[in-house]
Amino acid sequence: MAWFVFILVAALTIGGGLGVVLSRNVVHAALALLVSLIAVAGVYLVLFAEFLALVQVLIYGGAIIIVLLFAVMLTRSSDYPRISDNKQWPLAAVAALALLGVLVPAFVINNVAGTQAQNASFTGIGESLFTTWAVPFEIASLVLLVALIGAIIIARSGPGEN
Amino acid sequence: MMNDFDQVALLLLILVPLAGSLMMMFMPGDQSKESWYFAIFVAGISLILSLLVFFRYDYDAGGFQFIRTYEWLPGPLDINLALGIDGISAPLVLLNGVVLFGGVLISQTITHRIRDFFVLLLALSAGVFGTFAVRDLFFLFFFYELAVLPMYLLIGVWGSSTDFGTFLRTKEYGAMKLILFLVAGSILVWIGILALYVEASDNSAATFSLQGLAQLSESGQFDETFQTWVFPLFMVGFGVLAGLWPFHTWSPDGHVAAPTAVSMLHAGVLMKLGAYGIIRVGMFLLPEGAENWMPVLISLGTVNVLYGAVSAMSQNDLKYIIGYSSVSHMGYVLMGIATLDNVGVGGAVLQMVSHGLMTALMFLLVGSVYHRTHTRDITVLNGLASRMPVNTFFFAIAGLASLGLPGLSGFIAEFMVFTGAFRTYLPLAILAVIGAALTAVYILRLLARTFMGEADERWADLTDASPMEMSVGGAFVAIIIFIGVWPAPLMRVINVGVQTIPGV
Amino acid sequence: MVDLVWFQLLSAALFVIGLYGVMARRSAVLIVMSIELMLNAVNINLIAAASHMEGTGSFANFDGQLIAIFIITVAAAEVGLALAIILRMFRNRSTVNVDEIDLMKW
Amino acid sequence: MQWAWLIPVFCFAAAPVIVIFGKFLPTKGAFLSILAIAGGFVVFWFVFGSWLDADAATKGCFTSANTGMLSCDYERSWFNAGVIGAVGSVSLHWGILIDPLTIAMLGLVTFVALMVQIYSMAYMMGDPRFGWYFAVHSLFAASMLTLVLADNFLLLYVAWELVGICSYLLIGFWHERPAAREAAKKAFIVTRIGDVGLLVGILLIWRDVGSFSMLDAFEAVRTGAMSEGVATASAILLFLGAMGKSAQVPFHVWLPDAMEGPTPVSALIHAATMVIAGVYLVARAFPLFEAYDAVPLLIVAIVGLTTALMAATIALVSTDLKRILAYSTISHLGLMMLSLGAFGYTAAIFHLMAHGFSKALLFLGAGSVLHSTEFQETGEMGGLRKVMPLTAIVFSIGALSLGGIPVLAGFWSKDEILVAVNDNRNAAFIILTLFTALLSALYMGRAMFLVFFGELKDQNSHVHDAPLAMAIPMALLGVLALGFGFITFNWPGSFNGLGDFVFFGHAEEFHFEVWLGAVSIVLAVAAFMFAYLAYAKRSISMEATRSRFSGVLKVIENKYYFDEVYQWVVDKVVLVFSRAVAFFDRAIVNDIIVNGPADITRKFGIALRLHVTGHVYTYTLAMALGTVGLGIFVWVRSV
Repeated sequence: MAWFVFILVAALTIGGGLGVVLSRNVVHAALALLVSLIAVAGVYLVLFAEFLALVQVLIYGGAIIIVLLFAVMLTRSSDYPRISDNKQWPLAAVAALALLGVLVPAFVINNVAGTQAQNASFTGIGESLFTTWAVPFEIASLVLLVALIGAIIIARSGPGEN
Repeated sequence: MMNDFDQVALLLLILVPLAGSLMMMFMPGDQSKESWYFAIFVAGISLILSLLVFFRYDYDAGGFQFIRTYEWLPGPLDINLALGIDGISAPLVLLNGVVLFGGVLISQTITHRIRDFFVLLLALSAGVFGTFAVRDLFFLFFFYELAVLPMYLLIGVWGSSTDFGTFLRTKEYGAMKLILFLVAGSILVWIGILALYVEASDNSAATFSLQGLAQLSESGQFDETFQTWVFPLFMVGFGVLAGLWPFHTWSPDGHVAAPTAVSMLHAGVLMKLGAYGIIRVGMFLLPEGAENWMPVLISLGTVNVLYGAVSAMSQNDLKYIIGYSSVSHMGYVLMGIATLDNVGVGGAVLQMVSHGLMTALMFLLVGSVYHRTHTRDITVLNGLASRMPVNTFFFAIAGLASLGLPGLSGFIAEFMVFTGAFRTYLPLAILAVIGAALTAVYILRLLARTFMGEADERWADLTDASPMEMSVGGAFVAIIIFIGVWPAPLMRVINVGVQTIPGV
Repeated sequence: MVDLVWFQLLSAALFVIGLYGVMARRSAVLIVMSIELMLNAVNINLIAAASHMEGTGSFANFDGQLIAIFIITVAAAEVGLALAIILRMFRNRSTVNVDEIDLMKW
Repeated sequence: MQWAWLIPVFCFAAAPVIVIFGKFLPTKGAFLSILAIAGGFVVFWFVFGSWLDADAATKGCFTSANTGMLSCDYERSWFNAGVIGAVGSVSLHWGILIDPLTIAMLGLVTFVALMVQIYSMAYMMGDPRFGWYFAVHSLFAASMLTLVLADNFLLLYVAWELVGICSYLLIGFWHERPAAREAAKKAFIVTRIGDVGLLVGILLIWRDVGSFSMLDAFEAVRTGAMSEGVATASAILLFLGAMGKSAQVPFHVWLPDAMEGPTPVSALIHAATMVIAGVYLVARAFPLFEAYDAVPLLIVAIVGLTTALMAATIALVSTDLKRILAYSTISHLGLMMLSLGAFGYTAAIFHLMAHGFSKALLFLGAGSVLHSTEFQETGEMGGLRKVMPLTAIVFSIGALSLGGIPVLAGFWSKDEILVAVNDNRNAAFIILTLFTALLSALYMGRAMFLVFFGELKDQNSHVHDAPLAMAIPMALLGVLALGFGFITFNWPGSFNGLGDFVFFGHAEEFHFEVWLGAVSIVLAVAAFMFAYLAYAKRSISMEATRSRFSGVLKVIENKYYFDEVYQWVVDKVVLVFSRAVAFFDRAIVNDIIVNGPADITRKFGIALRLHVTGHVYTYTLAMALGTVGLGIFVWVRSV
């Protein structure tokens, strides 16, 4: 049963990814991204990381895709019907496949067979989040704050220019 | 009082020009003449110091004197500012004092940015004083660089570009080439120094001090093969500055572009740094290496002599002729060194001093001619004798000294080099004597073409040498004649210095 | 159960697709999307490894998931900033295509 | 005797004083230089006197084993190269050597220099650089005297060069004239080439003997310490130097051009003093030359003979009065070298002095002619004896003496040479020498008759005879040219002939070869008669003789094309070679070896710059490829 779910979710993720990368229309690409991210949440479920699946769906699904769509709207990318790849795409494809060629054997050769995934309780995560990982947590919040202020300043339309 | 002067003499000798140049940086204004007066004051002190140092050098005792060691970096590196002068560096220090004072005096004609000019000039001479007065390999290289680098700015900013029709020699080109050559040379030297240090550190006695390394080389620490591949590094590295044949092209181009005072210091003293380096580092520390490489050096020296003389014959620019003649005369120095013979090396050191004076005098006069006529092309200049009798007389003396007329210093030096060379490499010595005869051709061609003959109207209103130039020129001529007639006081010191070179 | 290696292959595939997207796409927005894909690929790999480790000791497989959380936060911040920059770019050069932005040319 | 070094020092001191304070002294310091040389002349007599009553016992004197003459040597150390006693160190000395040869030379140089300086007081009057002329004159006299007195080769070389420089300055005295400048430069460079031989010879001797002193060198030769190869090689090299200075065949081209200088200069330098330095050197280093089987002497004889013959022929055809005298000097120098080559040591010195006096006399006469008529071409002159009686008489005495007319000095010395050549060289030499004697009588007669006989041209009717200051020296020299010949005989009392005074090996008795003397008298008189008929009387038309030898004549007229050959060599070989080297230096060593690498680095830099395209995606691609590369690298290393 787990196999079946994994295959389904993996297919969805890969499909979504290809959709983002190959589609001619920007909006289709955004939707494909949504599909892929949700599928990734599925993968987390297969790995019994329920909390993460939740977080994934919440943040990526909810927030990031929306911001991306805003960006598409604000930059009027949708006016251009067909967006093609830049002139370097064959080379890019070759480089990507080369990287694949390097990664896959690396994983296959030294794989650690016979291990089982098991779940992790919510309480454990919460507890370690605020004990061992307290400092990074605070820093993460700081990062978010700085990023958002920065984004506002950069994107703010100054006086008299729009 | 006098013996504690000895203690501090050499340190003063280096610090006075250095401090002078630093202080001058804070002097007000660029156009004011104060910086020139201050520079004369500083150069005067360093001249007096170098005179005191030379005449207090006790030539009976010989060896290193005025020894003073200031600890700089103890521990494994063992680098310390070890000062000391021996028979070879004492006359060269005096030469630098004299040429510096002369150069500063006649730099009256520098108009723009006078202050910075003297800052660099004094820094350069501090470097030269340092190189001659130091017994430590690291500091020798340190001052060697200090002496070379200001040349770039001095030529680049205050130089002059000349268009020779078929090719153009801008001052930037001259300065850039000069610096690139010298830095390339010093890289080789640096590699050599490090090789020495590493080789010496086998038995944990690694040091940068010359005497330390000399003792090690005597005790056989540097074996034959090591010496044979390290010596050429020093020979070529220092040889570049001494105008060794294949690496000489920077010198004439540097002269053409340089202002008068810089040319005087460049040919007068800087080229001697290279030859001094070969003796002090090459021959002192690597006697066997020197032994094996000497045939190469002496043949290159002979090529220098003949090549310089022949190519000077067909030059049309005054400074090019003198530039190539310095290449030829440095050839004598290199030959003298290569003879590894008591008289030959003594002749080489004397030639360094006498050639320094001669060329400085010639550049001084060319500078004064250029300042008045704004051209150095001998096809255009003629008949200057009627307008500038004093200049002509001085130029004649300098020219005759350089072609080796007896009674002037050139002859004594060349004669000793020939004597030394005759004992070791006969055929090359005969070639060098022919080279000396060739020198007569281009010197007389120069004298006949530019100074003799009737002056055409363009040079009708030329004024003779200014009192400043006359006094400096007169002093140089007097020294040249004095050395020519009675070289004993100078030779006593040089002999003692040459005596200490192992393998001579 | 599904072995770890499959998850690693999945993340590798996703990562490569994202990389291709970054290199091949002309529009800056799509490049940002592709970067998201790459980040998610890393997350998959991380969590797969974490959850396949035997739960030994206190921090068993919590750390994997926590790091993933931090990656997600950074990704979010990154998207915010990236899009702000893209807006600015669009406003100045009225184009989003990366081909036409080459001020840093030699 | 020890104060002999005072002679040159007087003049050395006079020269700078005149240069510096010349303007303030009366006659611009000329009297000072004359005073100096006169002082030298006086000291010479003291030296001569003290040498006469010195013997082997007096301090510093010894009868030298080589020459057999009593010679005294005093020296002081100059400076030493290398600490004394260290291996290879050399100590150099100043030193003077007094022996009959030196005394003869001292007498000749001081006397002639004195005469010429008095003469030039009048001759150079009004010249803008009057003071400078006398300064260089006394410097020349001083260096010539040092050369004669020197006891070691180094001092000899020093004086040798100084003499060369003074002749350069004096020839180029009127340096406004381009011809004078070129002549001066030519003179210096040609003699300088000879000096190379001299210096190499000296150093060769030093290399073998270990010291520069002549006495040690001769000692080494006599005792056989110096190997034959070194002795002959250094002798030939020394002779090379002598050839440069004494204008022997290949190096003679500079002497005729040196006539550009003022005439008193030619009288002093190019007749009586400088040019004989070469002969003096060969005489002084005679032991070297005649050591082993005297091969160098044979070379000296051959070169001497060819020079004498060739110069005599050219003198016969040249038209410029001073050029005739110049070629006659070269010819007589050749004769002196020939006599030395034929072991005629005393004869050579005797001829040297006789020729010195008469040639100086001839030049001074030519000078007074030139001074009043302002041109040198013999064609312009004629019949001047009517307007310049004293010069005519004096000039003819000189001409007759050199022509070889009996009773006069030239005859005796030439006769001595003939005797020497006859004794030691084969028949060919004798015939050619007699032929040269005939030629010299011929051209001397031609010169004399062309200038002073024949009808007086109107344009030089206003000509006045020489003023007093010029007349006295000429008269004195005339007396000497007349009477000098008689010192060869052995007079009653202590002095028995020049042979007993200056000799090599053993004193030579004067003996007169009757048949040789008769033949030379007949030749001389016949030559003068022919010259009288051809040039004074114009009875023998010269055109006929000219046309018969036209081919030969053309060659001789162009001075055997030496000048053209040298000029071609200088222009084509030397200057082209130096331009080529200069071009090589600029084009190849500079532009290719030096600028080459610079250009390559610059081009390489440009190429590298292209990868910065400005597009984001190229950079990401680069990053991707980098990662792939890294991956492969790690993978390869790990396997």
